[in-house]
Amino acid sequence: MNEHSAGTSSPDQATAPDTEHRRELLRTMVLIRRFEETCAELYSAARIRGFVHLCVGEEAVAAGVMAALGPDDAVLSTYREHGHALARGLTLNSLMAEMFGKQTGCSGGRGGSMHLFDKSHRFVGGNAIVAAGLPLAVGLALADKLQNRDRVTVCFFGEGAAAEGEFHEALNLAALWRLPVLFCCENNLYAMGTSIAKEHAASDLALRAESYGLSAWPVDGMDVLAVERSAVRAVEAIRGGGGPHFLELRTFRFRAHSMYDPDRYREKVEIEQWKERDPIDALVKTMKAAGQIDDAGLAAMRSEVADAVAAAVDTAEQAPFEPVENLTRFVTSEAGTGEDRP
Amino acid sequence: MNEHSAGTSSPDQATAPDTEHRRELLRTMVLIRRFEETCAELYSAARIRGFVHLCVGEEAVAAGVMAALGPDDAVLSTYREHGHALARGLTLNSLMAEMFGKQTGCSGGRGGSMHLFDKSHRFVGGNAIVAAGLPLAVGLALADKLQNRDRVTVCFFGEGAAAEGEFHEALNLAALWRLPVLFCCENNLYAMGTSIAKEHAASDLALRAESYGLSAWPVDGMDVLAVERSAVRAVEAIRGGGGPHFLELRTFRFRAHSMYDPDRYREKVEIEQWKERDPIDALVKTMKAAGQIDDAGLAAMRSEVADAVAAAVDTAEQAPFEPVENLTRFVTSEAGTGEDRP
Amino acid sequence: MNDTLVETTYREALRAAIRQAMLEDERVYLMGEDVGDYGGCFAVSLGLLEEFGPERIRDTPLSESAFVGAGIGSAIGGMRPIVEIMTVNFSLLALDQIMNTAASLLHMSGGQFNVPLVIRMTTGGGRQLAAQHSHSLEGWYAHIPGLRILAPATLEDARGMLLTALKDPDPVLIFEHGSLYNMKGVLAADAGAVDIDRAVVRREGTDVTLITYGGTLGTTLEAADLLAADGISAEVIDLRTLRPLDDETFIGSVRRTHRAVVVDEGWRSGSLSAEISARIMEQALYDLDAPVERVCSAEVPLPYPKHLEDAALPQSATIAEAARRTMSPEQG
Amino acid sequence: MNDTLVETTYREALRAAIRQAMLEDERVYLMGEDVGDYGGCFAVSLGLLEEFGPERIRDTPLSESAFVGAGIGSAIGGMRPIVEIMTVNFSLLALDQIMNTAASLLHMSGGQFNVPLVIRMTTGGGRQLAAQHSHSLEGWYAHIPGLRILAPATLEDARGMLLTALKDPDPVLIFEHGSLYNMKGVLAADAGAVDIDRAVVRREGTDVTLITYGGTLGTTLEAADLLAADGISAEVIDLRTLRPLDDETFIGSVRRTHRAVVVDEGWRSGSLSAEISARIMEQALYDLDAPVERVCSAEVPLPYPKHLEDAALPQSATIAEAARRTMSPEQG
Ligand SMILES: Cc1ncc(C[n+]2csc(CCOP(=O)(O)OP(=O)(O)O)c2C)c(N)n1
Ligand SMILES: Cc1ncc(C[n+]2csc(CCOP(=O)(O)OP(=O)(O)O)c2C)c(N)n1
Ligand SMILES: [Mg+2]
Ligand SMILES: [Mg+2]
Repeated sequence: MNEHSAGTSSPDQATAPDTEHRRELLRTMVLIRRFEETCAELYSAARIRGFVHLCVGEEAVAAGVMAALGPDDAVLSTYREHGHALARGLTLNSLMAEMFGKQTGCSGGRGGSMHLFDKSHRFVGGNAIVAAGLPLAVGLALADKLQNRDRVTVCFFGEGAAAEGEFHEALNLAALWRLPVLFCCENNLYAMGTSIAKEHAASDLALRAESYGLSAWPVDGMDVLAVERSAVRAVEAIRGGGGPHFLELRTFRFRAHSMYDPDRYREKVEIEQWKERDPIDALVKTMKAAGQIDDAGLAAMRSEVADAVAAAVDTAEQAPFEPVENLTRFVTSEAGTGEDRP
Repeated sequence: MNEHSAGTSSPDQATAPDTEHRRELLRTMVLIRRFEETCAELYSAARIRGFVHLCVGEEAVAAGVMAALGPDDAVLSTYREHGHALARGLTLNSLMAEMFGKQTGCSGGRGGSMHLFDKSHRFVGGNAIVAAGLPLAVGLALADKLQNRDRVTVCFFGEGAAAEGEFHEALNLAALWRLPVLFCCENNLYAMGTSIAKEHAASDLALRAESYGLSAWPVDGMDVLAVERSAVRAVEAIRGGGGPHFLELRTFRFRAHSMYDPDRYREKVEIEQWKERDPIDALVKTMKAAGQIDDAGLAAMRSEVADAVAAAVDTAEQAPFEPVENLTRFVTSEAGTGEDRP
Repeated sequence: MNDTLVETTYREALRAAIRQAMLEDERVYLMGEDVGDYGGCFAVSLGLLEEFGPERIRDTPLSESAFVGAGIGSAIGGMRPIVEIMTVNFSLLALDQIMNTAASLLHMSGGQFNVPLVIRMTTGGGRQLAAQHSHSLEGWYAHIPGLRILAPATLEDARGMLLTALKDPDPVLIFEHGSLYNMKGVLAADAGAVDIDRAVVRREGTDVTLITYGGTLGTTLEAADLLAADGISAEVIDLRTLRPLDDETFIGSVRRTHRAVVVDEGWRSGSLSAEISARIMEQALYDLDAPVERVCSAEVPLPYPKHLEDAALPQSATIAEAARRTMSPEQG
Repeated sequence: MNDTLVETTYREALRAAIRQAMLEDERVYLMGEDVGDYGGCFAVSLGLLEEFGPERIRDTPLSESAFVGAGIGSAIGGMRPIVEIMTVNFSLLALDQIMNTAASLLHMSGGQFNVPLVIRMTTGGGRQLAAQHSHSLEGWYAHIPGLRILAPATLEDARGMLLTALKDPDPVLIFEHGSLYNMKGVLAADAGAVDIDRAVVRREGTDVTLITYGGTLGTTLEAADLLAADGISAEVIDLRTLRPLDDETFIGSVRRTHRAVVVDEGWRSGSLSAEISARIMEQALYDLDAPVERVCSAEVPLPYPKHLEDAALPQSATIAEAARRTMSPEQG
């Protein structure tokens, strides 16, 4: 794994800093943060419901990995997928409308926070069954291989998911069949209230993944540039026929598991220490040092994003609900959707 | 793993060869072989039915591991469990009667070949769901730990089972909770018709097991003395608080997967080569060299065993069937069995 | 018996039952995801880790199949496990262990290995949790021989069913409807174990029998109020135990009222309501003045928005309507 | 249409269907344990590896959940997978993927991701395979919205259902009864795709309707012969598609005969037979001259010995008896 250790190297080793690109990464993270903080407010105000899981603190993972993908690649995520969806380019309006359960939502309102889908972005969704996305990713990659398509399928999941049997079965299949899958394990050290030490007897997840014959390495998930570098390297290797890869993205959620969670199981100090490594602040620091942004520019970006999110909320609130008569639509395909029997 | 490599060392390194003990190991293997060859004949004659899986060629694993256990230890097996049951000491009559589905069978006739059980020997059964026994073993060991009982639970399964999610989940639990389980993986290179190379991306199973934090090593499964030595060492380590252990027992089934299987997927030469390592012949050779048995003694043993098996067949045939009125017995417990609600 | 009453909730009643069981029997322990440090995903076990420690309030990794299997193994090994599965949808990951092992072991072994295991899980919709957290599969589980299926719908049953289940020599599944955890009410200070064999009449009536269980008991009682306002006297039966079914109680009631509506939050086709209707057909056909009606969930993976979820689930108005239909059936 | 007939078996008909589908559509592939080198655990795919190679006749490791999930993923990715699960009991390991993903994805995604997946598996008893290889869960699967459930009981359906299922945009589960693989018969040389929406009348009759599917069709036809000998004319209906159910066909028949017996190899409580009985209750109560009878499997994990297994499964004599009871019901 050593040749990969650059994956955890510090930002200033980044090659040819590109101001525009870094501003995009920054904006993506700022947008995710603002979107989710707005969701938290809306949830507290009971304007959105269900289970809502925020990725505040983990934005660098979403922004960095998506920057390495092309439009034909596929992405599978979890119930903690707002960040992945925004970074993948799903529209703010379609996502906010989905939080409100509106017809204009990315899943027509039927999914809600845990089930964001968008076929046009090959975003194969949130998934509220832990680890269930891994076999789907294997299948999407198999379909690409069987159809000789040069595509990569990226699958996000947490370190807790790695304890599920499907993790084992899916990694074995992907490695056995050398499928173009990038497994992105977001190791935020907790699975709800269960710490990684209580979840895994052997908690070096990159090492675990390597034991299946995948190329795997750990990445500083708080450093968006490091994440992007590793993702680019992995995706290139996969496209080059290098088989499935696995990134252990070391990160932390600053907020509770879900809006239900009183967060009793973590020491405040642990959270505070991680907050000092806020991925947004970190990139801002790097960009300031490189003269790529200043306070005014940052303030402008934040207010532009705030306005966009606020506008999305208004639009979502005004959007129509699916008529009740349509309740049983999409249980099976309708003429026109999918492929029909003659 | 190197300090364990004695586990694959040659018999002559065996410490203090004990004639009586070796004769017992030999008789156990001869008995298993004869029992199963009789089952094959009975099956072909349609006198026993269902799925029947023979372990001919793998007798050293059953005989060697069981020799390391005490009466309070528990054993879980698979659908290929005749050898484990006989080596564990279940009576020949109760096993043969079970093959015939008779009331006097070890499972009262309801189980058949794939479901041999005997509470008095803590033989927690055959199991016809691949890998399903591993979590049960974890639970039995947990019960011993919670009740401060100095017992070991041994769980047999094949290399194919190691691809199932339950293998992953169960090894993690056992290692995480440091439970007294001995995992015995019978690596006979095939899972039905699927070779290990098509089953596992990384096929060094002892190494896979070690990656969970278990002590694990490979063993020559055709050498009953090597198997016993490794089992003894592992069981001692477990009793000493060393946590779960894993043995990869390298063996081969000389016959097809089941009586249904035409065995199209293996080269005859591969089978022939393994037959040259017949575990019974190997032990006989060692014992002859050590003057512990001669042809006359061997012939006597074989005929004594043949008579015992033949007698068990007669007894089984004469035994009664469970009356049809009892069909729905044992779906739930009856007063007396188990513990009852007041 | 002491008749002082205490204010409590369904959640607290469940917790009190777990606590009592653990105090009374050293073999009892609770195992599942986040039952310890987190306090239980629905806070049922909150505080028990501090009282009983991590060996008996055992957090597990995300491995439904393995920890359910381990629960079975430990039950065979002499323990009395309470295994918690967070939500019924996740129990599908453990269904092999539940059906192929827990429910079958006693029979396969010719009566040698019974499995005194209790599995608790949350079931049901109504909280906008969408298609992977909202289903009602308890009636579906009731198809499996070898299992006992319980659906506590009241504080008494939340407090008492677990204690009796833990004395059962065979596997018992307890389904806790997610919308009941916050249900408040009063309970006898000395409330304890309850019968888990019989259905009970929760409201007496003479015109029509409303048969239900679990999360829809409240809705069905509301429907009975609506009907009373129209002068229709509805008897409400809480099945309580979904397997084995207590035919006597609901058949007896139908014999008196000559009409029945089965209310079941499961998807209609192949739900428990079908079994109830079929048993009425078999045992009381000639007592019927109208076809047995069924009010079930729409056959759709539950959608997220409230208006669609409400439309998918049994509501008091639709139950009352069905009951009215039985009062004036159009002869086929 | 060409009316030359060929001798074949149920197994060969299935194989011919897979082969035709693979020849006609490059997106079709077969995946499962031992479908390749071994030739299929029941020899259905024997020879196909040699013809189509290991990419399209894909052996999988023992990982039911992952290869079913991979089948779903590849269907979304544009392939038309046929996933084989050896035996229905093992499908429980993949049930999470089947219910929580395959059956729900289209709805959760608001109609964006349909899952054109076909899963084939062996079901049923009668071969002395005991409690972990013998169950009949197809009726239980029929509870799940979003799935189509097929039970081919004839050579025509073994030959034709798969082809139509592969054209379905949504997940289809095909249950092949293990005792049918060796069934011999003749089939039109040009037999091909068949309808998968309707039940069919396999034998016409006027006195009583026998409703069944899959492995018990033969037994039920035998029962009809027994009844004919007593002068009772039984109509035999093969449901064919267990979800969605074709009410029209069996309700129409019951309206004519006024009597019905449902024969279902599933465990009685909560079996598909209950749903059929409930639908007759709802749609044809006033046409009935007797309670609908059900002949199902005993509620026991199937035991190994033949005499006990036979006693547990529906037999022609018990079916005929049930039919006779409907001819002279004791008014309750
Ligand atoms: C199969 C399954 N089991 C349990 C749950 C409940 N649950 C939802 S998220 C979660 C924790 C997952 O932790 P991890 O994989 O580390 O992801 P994270 O939430 O930390 O991003 C649990 C237990 C579930 N949704 N699915
Ligand atoms: C969950 C499950 N899947 C598939 C099967 C069918 N099956 C029975 S044995 C077997 C092969 C198992 O191979 P292995 O674990 O290596 O054990 P071996 O038979 O070689 O001793 C298979 C696929 C099963 N019984 N259970
Ligand atoms: Mg985590
Ligand atoms: Mg093997």
